Amino acid sequence: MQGLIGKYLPENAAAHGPQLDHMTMIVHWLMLVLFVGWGAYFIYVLFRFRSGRTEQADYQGVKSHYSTYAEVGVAVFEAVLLVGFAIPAWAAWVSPHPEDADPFMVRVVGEQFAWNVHYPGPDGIFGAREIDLVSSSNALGLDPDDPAGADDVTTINQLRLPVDRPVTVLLSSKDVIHSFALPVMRVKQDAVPGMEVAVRFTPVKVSGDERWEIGCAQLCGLGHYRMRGFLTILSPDEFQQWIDGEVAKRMPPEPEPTVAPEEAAAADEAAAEALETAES
Amino acid sequence: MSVLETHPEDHEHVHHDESWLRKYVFSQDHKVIGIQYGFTALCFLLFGFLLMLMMRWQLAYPGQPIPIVGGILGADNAPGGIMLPEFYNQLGAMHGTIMVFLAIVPLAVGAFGNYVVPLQIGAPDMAFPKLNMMSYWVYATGGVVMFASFFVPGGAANSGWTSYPPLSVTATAGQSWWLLGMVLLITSSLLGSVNFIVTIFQLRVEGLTWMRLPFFVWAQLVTAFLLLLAFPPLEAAGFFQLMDRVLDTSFFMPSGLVVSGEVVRGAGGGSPLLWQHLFWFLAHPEVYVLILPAMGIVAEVIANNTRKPLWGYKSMVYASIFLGFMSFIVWAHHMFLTGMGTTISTFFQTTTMIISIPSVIILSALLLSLWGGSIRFNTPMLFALAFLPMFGIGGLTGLPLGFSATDIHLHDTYYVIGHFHYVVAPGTIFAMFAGVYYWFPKVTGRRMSDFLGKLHFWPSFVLMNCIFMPMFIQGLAGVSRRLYDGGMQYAHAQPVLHWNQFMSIAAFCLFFAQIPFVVNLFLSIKRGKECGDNPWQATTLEWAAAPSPPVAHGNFPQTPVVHRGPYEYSPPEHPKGFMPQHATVPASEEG
Amino acid sequence: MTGHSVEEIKQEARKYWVVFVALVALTVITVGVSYLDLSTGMAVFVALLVACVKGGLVAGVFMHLISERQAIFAILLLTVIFFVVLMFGPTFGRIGSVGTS
Amino acid sequence: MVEIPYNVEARPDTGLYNAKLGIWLFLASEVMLFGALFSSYVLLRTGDPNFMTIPHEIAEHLGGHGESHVWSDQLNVPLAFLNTLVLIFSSVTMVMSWVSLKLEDFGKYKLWMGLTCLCALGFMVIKAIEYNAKFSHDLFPSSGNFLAIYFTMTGLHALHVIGGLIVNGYLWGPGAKMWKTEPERFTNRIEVAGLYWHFVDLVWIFLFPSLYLL
Ligand code: HEA
Ligand code: HEA
Ligand code: CUA
Ligand SMILES: [Cu+2]
Repeated sequence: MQGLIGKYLPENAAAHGPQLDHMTMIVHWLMLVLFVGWGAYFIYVLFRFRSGRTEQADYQGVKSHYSTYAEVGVAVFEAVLLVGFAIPAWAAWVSPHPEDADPFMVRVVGEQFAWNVHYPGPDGIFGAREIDLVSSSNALGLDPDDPAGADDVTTINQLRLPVDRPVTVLLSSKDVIHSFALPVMRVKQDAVPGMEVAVRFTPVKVSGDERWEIGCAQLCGLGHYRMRGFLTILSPDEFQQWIDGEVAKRMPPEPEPTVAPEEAAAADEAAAEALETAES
Repeated sequence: MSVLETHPEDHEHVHHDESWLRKYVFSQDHKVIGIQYGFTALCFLLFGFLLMLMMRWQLAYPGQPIPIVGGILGADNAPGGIMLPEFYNQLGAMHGTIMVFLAIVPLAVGAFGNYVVPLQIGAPDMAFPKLNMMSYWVYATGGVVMFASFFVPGGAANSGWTSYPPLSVTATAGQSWWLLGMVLLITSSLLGSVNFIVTIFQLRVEGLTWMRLPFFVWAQLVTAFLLLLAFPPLEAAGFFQLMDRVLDTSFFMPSGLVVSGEVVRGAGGGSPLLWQHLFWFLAHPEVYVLILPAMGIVAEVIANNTRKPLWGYKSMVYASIFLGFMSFIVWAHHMFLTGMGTTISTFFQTTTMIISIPSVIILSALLLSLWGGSIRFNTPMLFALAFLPMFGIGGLTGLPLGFSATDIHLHDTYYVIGHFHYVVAPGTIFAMFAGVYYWFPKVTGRRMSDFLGKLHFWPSFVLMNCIFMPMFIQGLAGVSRRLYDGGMQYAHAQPVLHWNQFMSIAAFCLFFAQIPFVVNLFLSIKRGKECGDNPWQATTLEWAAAPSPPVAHGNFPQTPVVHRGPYEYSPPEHPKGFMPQHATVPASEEG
Repeated sequence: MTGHSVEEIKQEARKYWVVFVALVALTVITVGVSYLDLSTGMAVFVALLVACVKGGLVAGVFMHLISERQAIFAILLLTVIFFVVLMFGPTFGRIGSVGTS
Repeated sequence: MVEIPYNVEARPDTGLYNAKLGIWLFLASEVMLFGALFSSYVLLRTGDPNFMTIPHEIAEHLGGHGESHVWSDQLNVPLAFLNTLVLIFSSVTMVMSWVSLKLEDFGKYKLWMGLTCLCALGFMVIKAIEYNAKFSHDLFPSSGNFLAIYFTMTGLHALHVIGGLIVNGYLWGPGAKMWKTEPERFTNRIEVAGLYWHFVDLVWIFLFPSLYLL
């Protein structure tokens, strides 16, 4: 089963991933045991009690209590999974990172059909946003007059994160419900407009040459199928280098946070296309 | 006191001046209404399937012109026969809606319930025949509205069968038609459910106590309660959404939305999750509406063809009541990833696990009923037997979805699609086929061909698994549902993408596998072998106490009086025969 | 069910008028209370309490629920349970949410 | 047509005739319908801090009527109070019409049922005045979620009143013929119509404080 399920699951790059995969595995074990057990019984019975072989039906039928034991067994197993795995795993999933963890904060805002990523920059403070400022060049509606926003970095469809540092993604949506899915991180969270949810995970692997993705898992319109972003996990140094470069690009000469042209070029075609549709 | 004292003869004269229209179109006879429901629902089943075949083509061969029908879809939907994403979304939403609300529920409840329940309880008709007729015609109107919505500007609803706002509120006009259609369908179901409950409570024939009811009747009773109490919230939600769309209210629209670069200037302050709560408050009980009647049919067929009573009849009855009850308090397991805290998720996970127990009990009882039987493998029995492991797969895969932690990875992937299709397609549809083959002789007095039946069964059985099994693989790999190109863009989908073609080809073959069924159905009406009143040698009233087809008015030539439980096959005092519920002398097996 | 003799029915009718007076009085009370400066919680409590009493009178007496049959009770009990779930489920779901709005 | 058992007389084991069970089931579903509306009201009101606040633009526009910035102060309590009384009274007249039939006094029945219908009409007239006042101040469902809820709930309730009016009007007029042929069945019909009518009253009893007074 480890192999069977594991073979199809995507690669895991998150600290909490093994726990979830493990649980997926255990549940599938339970399912397999039940299915094979009942299945074997089923086939045996169909063979043994076919009318050609058993002419006289037995009014009483089964007299033993094994089935009751099996049912109780299933209930107990489910209860154990629930109490032992599912509930603690969920509690861990929704609770904040420990105080001393120094989580990396980033904001992600879904829109039809792109993921806007917003880094707070070196000051660690997100610049103010105003919905009336939203425009094609300012997808997040950042307020240019807010000093906290001067060093902010925004990207479209590119989520770069440092490895081995807890991440808190503040997730929301501008228009309709999207769902922020990072298969390799075992992360999925609906982005509901009007709500901001903190999504927490810790990447434990750099992405290197692999293409890791942000998927949109909730139907959000005609471009839902191509609302794809990219997830890049960098080593701490590389990450620092990248973000410093980005900050430098927008700091003194041009304080207005706009989308860097390099960014759009770096994003693949689909992303650019997505931006277009978002504008039209 | 006995129903016998209602004197059918006195009213004989009324029958003669019944016009053709009153007899066959606006009929108040539950049997005619049942057949109307059945035929309409089968047409919608086929229609829903055809929509899906177009989608499956697109999934397997994205961007290639659809063969055969591609040309007639119109430039707005499929220019040059190549499907547009908008159209794909319409097809998806309408496939889901049509299958659930226009095909399976009307078939399971409207057709089988209507035709069989009054017969099984010895009633001359449903309690409110006029209401019954209205229920059908409101349903038919709802169907027409849904169908017509394909032709309005912008096409049919395209926000999924779940119609989550704000997407659905900002969607094209088809969504308003969808809402209107839903209001009609809900109204129809409400009328029907009141009728069923009153019929079962009030019109049971003398001696037919609660614990002597065939399991099918119990299943229909619980189903009727689910329809009665779960549908109204969706009706309310439907009004809200309609108002959001038409009168610019903001029930589901939060403040500060920017749609396509434009700030939405509504009042705001609404909650998108409110819709989800109201929708799933209906839609979870609804899935048991899809499965309970199916279990009922399977139970009837299995008891009859094992020639022995159902094992654990009482526990099945209690389990289904409990199932019905619990189904109202699990709805938020569809919403784990909307930002749910630990307390609420613990509650809904726990109820979800609890609700799996009665399903396990019912299924175990059906499986154990086979032990000691003398099993006849005729066509209805094959479909009923196949239901068991298929429902087993569907139900078991509900478990990893039911734990919120494992649902994180699986939510909204093809794993979910696989899960519920196993329950509704090779599950419920198979049970419906079993029902058609089983009760066809009741309706026509003729049997359907067993050979064509098997020719229908085996390919369908294999192909259904070929379609839906790979979905689990894709789902585990993290492939999202509702993707117009089947996930072609995604790197993580690549290793499992080749399954799309396999599944689609299986789906096309499944279409051809239905031909023997359609041929069989229509040919047998006139050409089927005549088979007498009780071809399956059954004990329940619809077979044992009524001729096939039943008396046009009043069903029974003589109102039966019931003396025993529903499944007295091979009883100890008469091991070679069976005791019909109303009989005073045992009937014996022939041949 | 109500009694069958004429006298019993007439007595029943008198009861209806008493209830009518009570309902009017309670309506006056709710409106009156709404002009007092109660805390929100208290105001909701009083308003709903009075409404429940009034509702109980209508259902119990006008709709004969007091003397109604078991079958009806069973159905209504079920409805009341689901009603309560429906009434509070969604709101608790929101309160238990980890998101902020 | 087929004769359906227990259409008129009660079935011994349930103690009910068909229509009575039917109407109670229908009312059960109505409870869930209005339950969903109330539930939405609670969720929206507790979820949005500005739910009851009248936005500035609208408040200004309201002029003299806009001293208060709370939506519920825009609703007309005296009118609603009057409507409550009308509806309560109609409940009594309804039940009295049934009592009259039980006493086999058809003339009284006509009187009480007529009064019930008049009350329903009166309720609708008052409601229309109320709505009209809102519209003339440019207050629509789209003005804010409180008004949206107000219009939806009272509107749906008003539809129920109209439905009841139609049924009662029929039973008062053309439908009353049945008294001559099948008095018992007719009395049952009045009972069933009454159950529905009392339910409509009952819904209003909850709507009134929760919309107008809180
Ligand atoms: C008839 C329909 C039906 C039925 C019966 C069920 C039954 C169950 N469902 Fe399913 N479900 C759906 C239809 C159904 N579901 C639909 C349509 C959706 C998706 C909606 C959408 O998003 O569009 C869905 C989605 C869905 C989700 C949400 C997933 C997500 O979106 O992330 C969840 C989560 O808890 C869930 C759980 C369950 C559970 C625990 C059961 C349990 O009741 C199952 C209990 C049964 C068993 C445990 C089986 C017992 C088996 C045996 C004893 C072995 C037998 C073996 C042999 C015979 C060999 N379902
Ligand atoms: C009861 C419900 C039901 C049923 C039976 C089915 C049946 C089938 N479904 Fe469907 N499906 C849904 C409910 C259902 N589905 C829902 C709710 C969704 C989600 C929608 C959404 O995302 O919003 C969905 C989504 C869905 C998807 C995912 C699409 C996507 O996410 O993009 C797919 C993909 O393959 C699919 C495939 C199929 C197939 C191949 C069948 C086959 O099993 C069909 C088999 C049908 C037959 C074999 C027909 C037999 C007909 C006859 C024999 C007719 C005889 C006629 C006469 C005599 C007149 N379905
Ligand atoms: Cu965004 Cu799907
Ligand atoms: Cu569910």
